[in-house]
Amino acid sequence: MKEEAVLLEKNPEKKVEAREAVPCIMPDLRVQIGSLALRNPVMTASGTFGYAREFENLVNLDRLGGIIVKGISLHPKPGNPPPRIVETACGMLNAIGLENVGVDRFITGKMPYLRKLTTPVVVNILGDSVEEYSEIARKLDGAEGIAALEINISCPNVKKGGVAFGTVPEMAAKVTEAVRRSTTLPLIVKLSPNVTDIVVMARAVEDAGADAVSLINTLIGMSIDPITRRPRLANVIGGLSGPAIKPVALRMVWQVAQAVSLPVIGIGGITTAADALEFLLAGASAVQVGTANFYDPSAAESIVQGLTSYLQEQGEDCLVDIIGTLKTGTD
Amino acid sequence: MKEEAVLLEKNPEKKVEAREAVPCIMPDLRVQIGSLALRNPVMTASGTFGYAREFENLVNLDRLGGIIVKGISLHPKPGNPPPRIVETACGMLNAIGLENVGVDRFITGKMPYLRKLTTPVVVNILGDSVEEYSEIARKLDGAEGIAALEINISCPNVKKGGVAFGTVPEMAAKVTEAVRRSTTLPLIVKLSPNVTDIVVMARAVEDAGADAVSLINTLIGMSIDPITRRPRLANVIGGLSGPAIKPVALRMVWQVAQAVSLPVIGIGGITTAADALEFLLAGASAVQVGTANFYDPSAAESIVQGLTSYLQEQGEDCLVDIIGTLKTGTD
Amino acid sequence: MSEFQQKCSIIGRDRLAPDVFRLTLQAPKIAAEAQPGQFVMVRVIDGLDPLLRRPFSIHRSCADGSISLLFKVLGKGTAMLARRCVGDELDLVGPLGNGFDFSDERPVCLIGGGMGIAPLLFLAEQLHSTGRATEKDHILLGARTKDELTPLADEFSALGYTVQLATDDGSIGRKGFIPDLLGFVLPTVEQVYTCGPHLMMENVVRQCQQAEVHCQVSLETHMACGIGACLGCTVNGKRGLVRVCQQGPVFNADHLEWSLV
Amino acid sequence: MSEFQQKCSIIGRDRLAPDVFRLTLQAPKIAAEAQPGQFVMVRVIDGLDPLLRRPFSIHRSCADGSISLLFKVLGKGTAMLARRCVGDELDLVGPLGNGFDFSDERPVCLIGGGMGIAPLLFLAEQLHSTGRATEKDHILLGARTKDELTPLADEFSALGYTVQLATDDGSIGRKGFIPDLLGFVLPTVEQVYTCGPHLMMENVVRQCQQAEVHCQVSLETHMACGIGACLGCTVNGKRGLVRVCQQGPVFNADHLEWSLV
Ligand SMILES: Cc1cc2nc3c(=O)[nH]c(=O)nc-3n(C[C@H](O)[C@H](O)[C@H](O)COP(=O)(O)OP(=O)(O)OC[C@H]3O[C@@H](n4cnc5c(N)ncnc54)[C@H](O)[C@@H]3O)c2cc1C
Ligand SMILES: Cc1cc2nc3c(=O)[nH]c(=O)nc-3n(C[C@H](O)[C@H](O)[C@H](O)COP(=O)(O)OP(=O)(O)OC[C@H]3O[C@@H](n4cnc5c(N)ncnc54)[C@H](O)[C@@H]3O)c2cc1C
Ligand SMILES: Cc1cc2nc3c(=O)[nH]c(=O)nc-3n(C[C@H](O)[C@H](O)[C@H](O)COP(=O)(O)O)c2cc1C
Ligand SMILES: Cc1cc2nc3c(=O)[nH]c(=O)nc-3n(C[C@H](O)[C@H](O)[C@H](O)COP(=O)(O)O)c2cc1C
Ligand code: FES
Ligand code: FES
Repeated sequence: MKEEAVLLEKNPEKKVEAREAVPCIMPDLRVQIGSLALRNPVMTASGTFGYAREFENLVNLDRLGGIIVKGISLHPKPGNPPPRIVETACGMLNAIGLENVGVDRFITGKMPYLRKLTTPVVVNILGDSVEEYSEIARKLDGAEGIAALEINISCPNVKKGGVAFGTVPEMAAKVTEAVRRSTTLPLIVKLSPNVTDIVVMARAVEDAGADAVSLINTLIGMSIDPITRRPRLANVIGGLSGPAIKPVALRMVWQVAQAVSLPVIGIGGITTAADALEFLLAGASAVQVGTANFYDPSAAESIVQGLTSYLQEQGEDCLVDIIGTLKTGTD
Repeated sequence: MKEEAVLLEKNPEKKVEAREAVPCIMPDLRVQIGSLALRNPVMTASGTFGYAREFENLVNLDRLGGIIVKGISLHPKPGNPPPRIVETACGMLNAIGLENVGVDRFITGKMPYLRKLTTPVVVNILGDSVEEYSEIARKLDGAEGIAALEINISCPNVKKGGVAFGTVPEMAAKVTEAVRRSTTLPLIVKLSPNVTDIVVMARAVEDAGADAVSLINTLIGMSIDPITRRPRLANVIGGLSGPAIKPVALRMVWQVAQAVSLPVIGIGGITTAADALEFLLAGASAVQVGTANFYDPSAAESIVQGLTSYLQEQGEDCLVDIIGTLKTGTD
Repeated sequence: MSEFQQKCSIIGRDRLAPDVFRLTLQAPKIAAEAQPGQFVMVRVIDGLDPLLRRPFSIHRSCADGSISLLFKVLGKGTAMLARRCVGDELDLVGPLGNGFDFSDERPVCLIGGGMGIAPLLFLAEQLHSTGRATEKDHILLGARTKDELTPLADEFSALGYTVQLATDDGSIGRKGFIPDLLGFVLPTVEQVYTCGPHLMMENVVRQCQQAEVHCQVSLETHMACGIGACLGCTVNGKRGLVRVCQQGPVFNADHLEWSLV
Repeated sequence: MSEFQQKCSIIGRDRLAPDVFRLTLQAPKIAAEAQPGQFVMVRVIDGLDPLLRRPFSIHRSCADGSISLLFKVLGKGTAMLARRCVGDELDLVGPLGNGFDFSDERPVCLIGGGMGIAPLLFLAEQLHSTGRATEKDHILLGARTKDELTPLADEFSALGYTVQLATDDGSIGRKGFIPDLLGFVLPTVEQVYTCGPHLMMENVVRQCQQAEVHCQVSLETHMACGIGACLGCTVNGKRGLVRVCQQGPVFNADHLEWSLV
């Protein structure tokens, strides 16, 4: 990406220095999310990458760090009526309403393709009740080729369940515990940003047995057409994503990374390697690319490339060495 | 603004129809915020319009609906060290740290100029304690030429006070009550969006005696420079404002307008008349233009003009008639 | 079929009407695969506002590796696109969608309104070049005024088609609504292809269904990804929601729940 | 002094080096008021990304109502500005800031590094045209390479000034750091004006303070409003924070807490 090139050129002296100091080895991008090993920290976010196959002609799927598929529920869901998306300033609102094929058809219809990839596949799950979450987890536990589960407790679009799980620490803990008991797969809990204190939520799911937290899901937003005097989404409200929300996401990731000992996965508006680096420096062990997949299908791959260049220019051999190295003091 | 023109052109048939039906009268833009009467609903937001004089060569100050001056504290405040601002995607972060001249110098130094304007002047106040809020309010109650007070309980930049007042309903209520007892001026309480449930906050200050609520203040965000590995703001975190936050602001205004019977003032990313209309249709009785004053000093005046055109095109005589007329049903 | 993300140089730019532009782009990979009815997703600017790509029908695809887009300035994306110059590069993803099915059933009638004409020229050219065009084919085109219509109408005529026109202001062809012309034509054709404003297509579909003539419609909805991943572009089909970008944009009219589209 | 918001047509565009551009704009109101050392805030694009205006020194102001800006492409704002063409309109606010005080104290030395040269040409022209220039005035200019420097150096020379150059790569003038040339010059001048990279200005200020020569520096900070309203552009002055956009950008070097600027 253009912006990236610019960023790395900003300090030309430094660049040259680093270039001279470093032998031309390929930096090691591997990261670890609990027991889940990734070849690089760049994953694709749930709901923005379909079931991966949609991107097969545009992205080398085997170069990604991980793929998180569209949220799966126990039964197929039709989702919300259209219109479901609207563009906003540097962002978009969506009210897809968690349309998905359901866990059974996911396993029979989508997993065979996904299994052939060398990239770890994480399944994002959602339910209307604690029991539903457990049941999906049990079904996926038995399925071959799944690297981890990501529990979506934060989707703002479904009236029943969704919001409460993600905003009440006790509820979040309950879901996490229940899913924990239903599977041996690594468990990532995905947090909602629509809370007063994200750290409280992160601690609650940490205590309840999560192996990692990912954040943020979308902020709740709205858009109105003044001519028709109607909401632009049939669902009235929707989830805001894209570069617009990056500053909020980064702040929350930084707060959570300082407060919990779990690995943190950063999500929100990531488009370039520079964006990804902000999250890694703030303490994220990996990142997810979401909305950017829509406007720049090459974003995730470019970020992997950009991280490599950055490490070379900064004279770092291993990506893990830069995680959480943000300097906030006056040193 | 360009975008505005485009918006109004989108439905050319409708436009022509309306034009033919409506005699060429000037629509009435007046709105009422409790006992505060405004000639139009377009105010300028605190901290983004200085003490108004900064804009005197660029804006016809007497065409605005209201002017809200930079937040005033009991004693002068130096604010945070630089850097204090950073641009983000369709937004900006600020960590000014509430630099201001203090209430006494405000009254002696800034009010004489402001008093000469025909536009109502609202003073935004902030304190580190309930007592401080009361004391500022008392001092301003005595000063001539102040139309209303806006209580800033939501600024995220000051460690002491700021955050807690704005996120805990009981604290917000306490401040509101205390200020209520210290002045007879109309009281607007400005809400923070960094909460799980904005409606609870609005109800708390309504019950405590507020005459209106304004929202939103900035979302807490952060930005990092990957080359230096430092936060881009000396204060590390700052407040996110601008078009990026508009969808969140609009959603909260809509939720609050449905829940309270107080007048609501909409703030967040408003740049064009179309933006202002979204808030008015969602139930705001007035709006505040913030960050847009920086990138387009003519924004507030253009919005007044754009509202007039919209009402003419829609065949409406009075702006108050469109407030809260959002259609969310399937009618 | 396969799609590509490609930076494409603008090699031609024409202004057909005050707010109607035609861009020609060097897009060899996309041109080689493109079928009539398919579209591309265009990033109109390097910055992040507007954020999303804009969908445009492939208006023409040439053997020299170029494709053309025909568009009207409606909002900020199209306004920015209109300001791009020859020599600029645009980032395109395409070709996307299913395209028209034109394997059999002749004679045909192509009905385009406004920018809905865009994909129909490609279709007409393809019918012509693959020897599927017949003398009994009809082309019905409608627009607001003459200047939006004339250069396009001439291009259809040059291929040998009978072209009938309608404009809102009567500045060329019949004054009025393009589907009004359909009554005379329908009994003579086997297949209708239509793209244009919703009201127009609705009317065309109704007439076709009454006359029991097959009708393919090309739909427009708001799209974020264009490749079936975001689920943002769905409309109501007879058997549940369908994704316009992937299962369309061309649909057999009978398969849509037309009242809810 | 008064400032204006004005849409200004680009009437000239030169590329002085691969990444250095000079734009000339028809800006009659701004040109009529402009003083050397003042700046304008430029909206580089109609969209909302980048959101904020970009500050640029007034590089030249002509009696025909035009002003010039000299800029280097550094980030996305300047990249977009570099792509604007003759005939395009830019939205400007200006003239802003205090400008240089050049009422007395001669001979003077102007020291510019990189794009810091921009306001100094306007100052040199003004000194010249108001009869304040002397034969003992000095101009010291530094940049990375020759191509960034030559056209500008010639323009100063054409006014009759003695110009000394330094480049990082030695491709013209002395190889090295521009303040290294100052030692010889300082004893002969009464007033130094400087604008350029922080390190350079810091060095110049130190030398001036030691030699007890007055020094005016023009600072750069990030700005949101440019008119004193946002309080975003403050730096540490000897007596507390100062706003660069309004109390500056030109400061008496002695009034700044230099270590904290
Ligand atoms: C498959 C397909 C093919 C198309 N082919 C053409 C074509 O050949 N020529 C042409 O002029 N137009 C075509 N359109 C419509 C074109 O995409 C819109 O006019 C354009 O996106 C408007 O963008 P804007 O930024 O100017 O408008 P804005 O109103 O500012 O756009 C705001 C948002 O709404 C979306 N949007 C607005 N209008 C439409 C619309 N009618 N359809 C879909 N999305 C819309 C935009 O993509 C964007 O996300 C096609 C649309 C689709 C779905
Ligand atoms: C009073 C003043 C006069 C200036 N005069 C000139 C001039 O004549 N010629 C010239 O080339 N440059 C000048 N600059 C610097 C110029 O404003 C920046 O190079 C430009 O804003 C960079 O924008 P960008 O989008 O390309 O960079 P980005 O790095 O993408 O910008 C990101 C943000 O940082 C700000 N920024 C980045 N670098 C600077 C900087 N050095 N100073 C202030 N803000 C910065 C931008 O305004 C923006 O808000 C001046 C700055 C100031 C304050
Ligand atoms: C169209 C769309 C659909 C989404 N669906 C899901 C989902 O099914 N489950 C989930 O946990 N998050 C979902 N998300 C949220 C994203 O995974 C991500 O958390 C969010 O968009 C913020 O990241 P971004 O700004 O990079 O897009 C969806 C987002 C979008 C835009
Ligand atoms: C530089 C800056 C300073 C601000 N200072 C104050 C302040 O002193 N008091 C206050 O209540 N809000 C302050 N705000 C918040 C704005 O008034 C407004 O609520 C917020 O910016 C959202 O509106 P916008 O998106 O239109 O800018 C400030 C905002 C900015 C950008
Ligand atoms: S546009 Fe994304 S699924 Fe169709
Ligand atoms: S830039 Fe806003 S006060 Fe200086």
